[in-house]
Amino acid sequence: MKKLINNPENVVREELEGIAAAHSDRVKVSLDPYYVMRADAPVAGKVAVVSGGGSGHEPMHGGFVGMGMLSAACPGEVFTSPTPDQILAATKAVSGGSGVLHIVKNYTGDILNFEMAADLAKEEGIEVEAVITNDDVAVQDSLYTAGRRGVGVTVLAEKICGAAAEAGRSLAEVADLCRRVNQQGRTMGVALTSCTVPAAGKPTFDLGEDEMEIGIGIHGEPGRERRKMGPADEIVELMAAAVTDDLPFRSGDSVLAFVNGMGGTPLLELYIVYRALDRFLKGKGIAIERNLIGSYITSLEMAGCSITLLRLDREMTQYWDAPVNTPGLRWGV
Amino acid sequence: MKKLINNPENVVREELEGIAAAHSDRVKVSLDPYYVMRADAPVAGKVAVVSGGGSGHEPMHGGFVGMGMLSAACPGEVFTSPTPDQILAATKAVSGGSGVLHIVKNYTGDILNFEMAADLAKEEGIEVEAVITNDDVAVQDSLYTAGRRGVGVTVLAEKICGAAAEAGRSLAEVADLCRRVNQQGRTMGVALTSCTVPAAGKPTFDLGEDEMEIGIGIHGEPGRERRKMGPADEIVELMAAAVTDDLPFRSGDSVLAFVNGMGGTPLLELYIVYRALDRFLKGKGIAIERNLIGSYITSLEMAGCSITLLRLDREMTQYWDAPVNTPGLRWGV
Amino acid sequence: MSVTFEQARAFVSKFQEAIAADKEYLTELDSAIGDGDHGINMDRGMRAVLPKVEALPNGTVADLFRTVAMTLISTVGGASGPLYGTLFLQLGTNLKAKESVEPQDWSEALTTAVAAVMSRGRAEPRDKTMVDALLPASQALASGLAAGDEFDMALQAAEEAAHQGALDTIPMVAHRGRASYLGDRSAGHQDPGATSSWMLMRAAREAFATGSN
Amino acid sequence: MSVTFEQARAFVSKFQEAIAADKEYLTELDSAIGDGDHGINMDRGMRAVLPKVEALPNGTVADLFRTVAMTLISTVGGASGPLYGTLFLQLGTNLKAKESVEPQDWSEALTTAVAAVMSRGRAEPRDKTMVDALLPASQALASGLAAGDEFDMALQAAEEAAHQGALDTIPMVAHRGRASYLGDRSAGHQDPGATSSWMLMRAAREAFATGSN
Ligand SMILES: Nc1ncnc2c1ncn2[C@@H]1O[C@H](COP(=O)(O)OP(=O)(O)O)[C@@H](O)[C@H]1O
Ligand SMILES: Nc1ncnc2c1ncn2[C@@H]1O[C@H](COP(=O)(O)OP(=O)(O)O)[C@@H](O)[C@H]1O
Ligand SMILES: [Mg+2]
Ligand SMILES: [Mg+2]
Ligand SMILES: [Mg+2]
Ligand SMILES: [Mg+2]
Repeated sequence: MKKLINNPENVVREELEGIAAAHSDRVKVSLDPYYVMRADAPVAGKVAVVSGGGSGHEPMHGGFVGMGMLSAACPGEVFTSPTPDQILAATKAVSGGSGVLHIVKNYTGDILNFEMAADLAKEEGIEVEAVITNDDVAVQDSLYTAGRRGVGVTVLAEKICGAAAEAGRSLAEVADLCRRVNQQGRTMGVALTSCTVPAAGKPTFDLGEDEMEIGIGIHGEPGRERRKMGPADEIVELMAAAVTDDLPFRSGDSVLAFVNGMGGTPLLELYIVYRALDRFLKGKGIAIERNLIGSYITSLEMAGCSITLLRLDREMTQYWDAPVNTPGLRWGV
Repeated sequence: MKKLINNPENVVREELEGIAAAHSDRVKVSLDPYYVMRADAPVAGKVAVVSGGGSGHEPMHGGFVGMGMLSAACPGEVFTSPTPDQILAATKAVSGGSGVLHIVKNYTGDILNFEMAADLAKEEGIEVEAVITNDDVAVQDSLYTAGRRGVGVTVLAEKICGAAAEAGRSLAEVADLCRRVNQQGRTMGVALTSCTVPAAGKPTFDLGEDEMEIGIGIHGEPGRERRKMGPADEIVELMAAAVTDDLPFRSGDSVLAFVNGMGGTPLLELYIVYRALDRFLKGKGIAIERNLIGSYITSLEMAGCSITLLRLDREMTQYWDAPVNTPGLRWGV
Repeated sequence: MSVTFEQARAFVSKFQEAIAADKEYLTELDSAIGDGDHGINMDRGMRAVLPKVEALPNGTVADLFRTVAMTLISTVGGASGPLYGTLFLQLGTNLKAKESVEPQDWSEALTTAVAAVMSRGRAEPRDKTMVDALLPASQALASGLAAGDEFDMALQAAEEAAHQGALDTIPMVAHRGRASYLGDRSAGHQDPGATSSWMLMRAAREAFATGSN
Repeated sequence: MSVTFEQARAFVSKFQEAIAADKEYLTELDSAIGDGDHGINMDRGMRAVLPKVEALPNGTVADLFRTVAMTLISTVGGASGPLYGTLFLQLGTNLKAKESVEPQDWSEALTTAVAAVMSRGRAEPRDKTMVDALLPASQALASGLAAGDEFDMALQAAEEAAHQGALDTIPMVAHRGRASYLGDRSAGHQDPGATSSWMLMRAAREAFATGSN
């Protein structure tokens, strides 16, 4: 394992210290317990939006804290959900009296810890709504399983709901919008290499030199199947078809297309992926209205990418375009 | 070699097609010869700023084309400088009648090709000034060698000079500013893993599991020496000391600190690096006035990072803060 | 014959030792069907628990388990943090009114605690989770005591049931937790949480059996 | 005895073949002290050159070399593109006025072309560049002809001088080009550009020597 770290046990703390040193103009960092919050929180009269999850997915979530996006983010250890006390402390710190939305990715750990925190926050008189994202089409959905994982849509939901909260919408409205974003979004990922959790010290899985893992999770969890590597256009077609078939997306739909790098894939390749996706969607009569291309929800140094499509409506587009000022995503200001 | 590409020979063309599909709101892409230009170029009465170099360093340079930064970028094949006809065509396309600044990284290939293009452009009546960036302290400077490589400072020079051009400054002024940025900036890089040039198909160099290359170039060129891996704090101290000793940077200086990922290093680690750099500079009485943290001048999927320090003056700071709207860097708009 | 405060403390520290010793093994199990952190998570939690439990003045077993619970909840994260946290919280709640903790008290507390874990995690038997080790263990303990077995023997039976339960997870297809994302591919691997739960039951046997401590 | 248009065309296509055959070898040399693309660059350029040269109607050697130059300049990039481009451009310029290209014309053209490469690249002998193969080759050609040697023999001497020149770069410390960034670490490796220049001189010998073509 080769990493620019000091001690595997301290990576999250030291990362947070780095964020604090770098972005004190926009965020405040709490080290006990860990969370990152907007420097100007609590914003009175506005809904606060809180998310969190294991570390190792940077810039998600800590990099999305700021005006127009998250009010606070709670980082757990690498790939491990945060604990209830973190989430409770962050929720209390950013609560502006108009309720707090928890955006939670559908992982047992995240759900259980956010649930415990929400119970405690409610006991303290804070109105909390939780919305679960579960957009990963790689996983079969079923009542009898933990269901689908929350992946790329989470980033889009955080942006769109953050803007709605900034615009003064109510907790019920922001939560409804979040559920709609989740319902209208689908994601599929592929890995070319494994990542290495610092504390584990060795790769989470092994892939042959000519293999890829289709349907990879953002923690290096295995996906649908292993396949021989192929040309980018074929891989994209496989991923994009899985995404469009699922909702399904139809001719005439307007979408936000999000091509996301897993951490170790150069931007050069992401544009080659975007090119193939653009062609694929054109062939289906689906119009890309907005796009986002880059490494936004990552798995440490894993090579690979994910494709997220979100069927846009006017409200989503309006909030997507609204100003945002976070270390990881910025426009309009 | 595992990459999300179709054919090693087509990576640059397909990347450009992806950029064209993604960012037609901001840039226009020429495929014959290859260049990316501002959608609104030529901007009459303003200096145009053109850069370029081998591909594989994305988002540099194509991702920095847009309002407030580059007027055009000329991508060569991966790690290979562009050819004079590309540079000439781009120069002519963006020339608004007030002269064109070429920002050229100090590599023999880049220099020779930009020189040939400048000669041809001048023959066609376009005023061209070229400024060479050579900020890499890893390389000993000498009259008897090709001198130092141009690396991280190039990104900062493109931003600052692009803003000065946008503000209507003259070619001589923008070129002077560019030279000043180059003189006041220094960079040092380190690699933990090699990159693989698609057409070569295998890693450019081999590093042992516990080795790093100190002073790596952005094309995988060897640096000062190989060393055993160490903790991030030590690596940063080594790099930062090489940078500060060189100019030298002194107590009381105000700097822009740029922590750059080489492509395969997660943001998590870059913040750990920034934390160490912040502490190191505080210890020397050097104030970080501005910062930039992320993968902006990359070497495909290489793991590692570089540290660039730029001694700021009022004019540089003002142009750094000015609005910029490119796919790779955006604020204020 | 009753479980003393010192035995409860020994139970916790033996569990900590077992986790520390098998941290990499648990992590490896989790790499196969999860995200490769179960050993790391539990080790981080139990290392945080240890000094807190050692610093406790002699008190009630219930207080000790509540301390374990709160520490696990605030240091482990992941799925196992709230689940083991819930287990110890319920053990504490159940034993709260007890002057002394008799074998039957321990057995009843464990049964209720396992039920709490199942309800928090919405897991049923054969979902390939820690429940597949915990539930047979608590049942073996209860039926052993009901049949008049010595506490030692019942503890031994509980440990064996937990061990067997962990092994039984191998062919199962996971329906809960991260492993469920694998669908059929989760079969053929032993569940990490069931494995750490077996270690928990082993630690209980070691700490509570006669002659120990 | 003079160099015909067809021989010039053969020279170019033999150079292309040599580069294609040793593309990986040249790239490997460049990986050691450069950025691992010299073979790729030259191969891309010469593959672009080939159809253009094959499509040329029978014309002057000068035109043919100018076509090679323009194609290399616009397809190779890197350091070698402008440098080999300059070489062929100067060969073309020098042979422009010639009705027929005699050995002496070729030798003089090569000498001027190598000087142009040196001035474009600001390289001196022993800087560990293509100049270290090209310059001895042009000198051997010139002095061979001056001593009255047959063209074949002079071409052979030029090739050998280029080969020796390429080998001589091994112990040198690079002062120009990418390899110079390595400082002393550039010693112990053969320069890729000098190696491709030797192939160029070999192609000239193969194409221009009597009986060939
Ligand atoms: N819903 C659940 N109910 C009971 N146990 C569960 C549940 N989900 C997961 N587990 C247990 O947790 C273990 C994984 O724990 P751990 O790896 O620490 O957490 P995470 O899955 O969040 O990384 C699984 O092996 C399983 O035994
Ligand atoms: N200034 C120079 N003068 C002459 N030859 C040079 C000079 N710089 C580089 N070269 C030659 O170019 C070769 C490298 O070519 P190539 O790898 O294609 O370009 P790049 O270095 O841009 O990747 C070197 O081996 C050397 O022979
Ligand atoms: Mg986990
Ligand atoms: Mg090159
Ligand atoms: Mg796990
Ligand atoms: Mg090269």
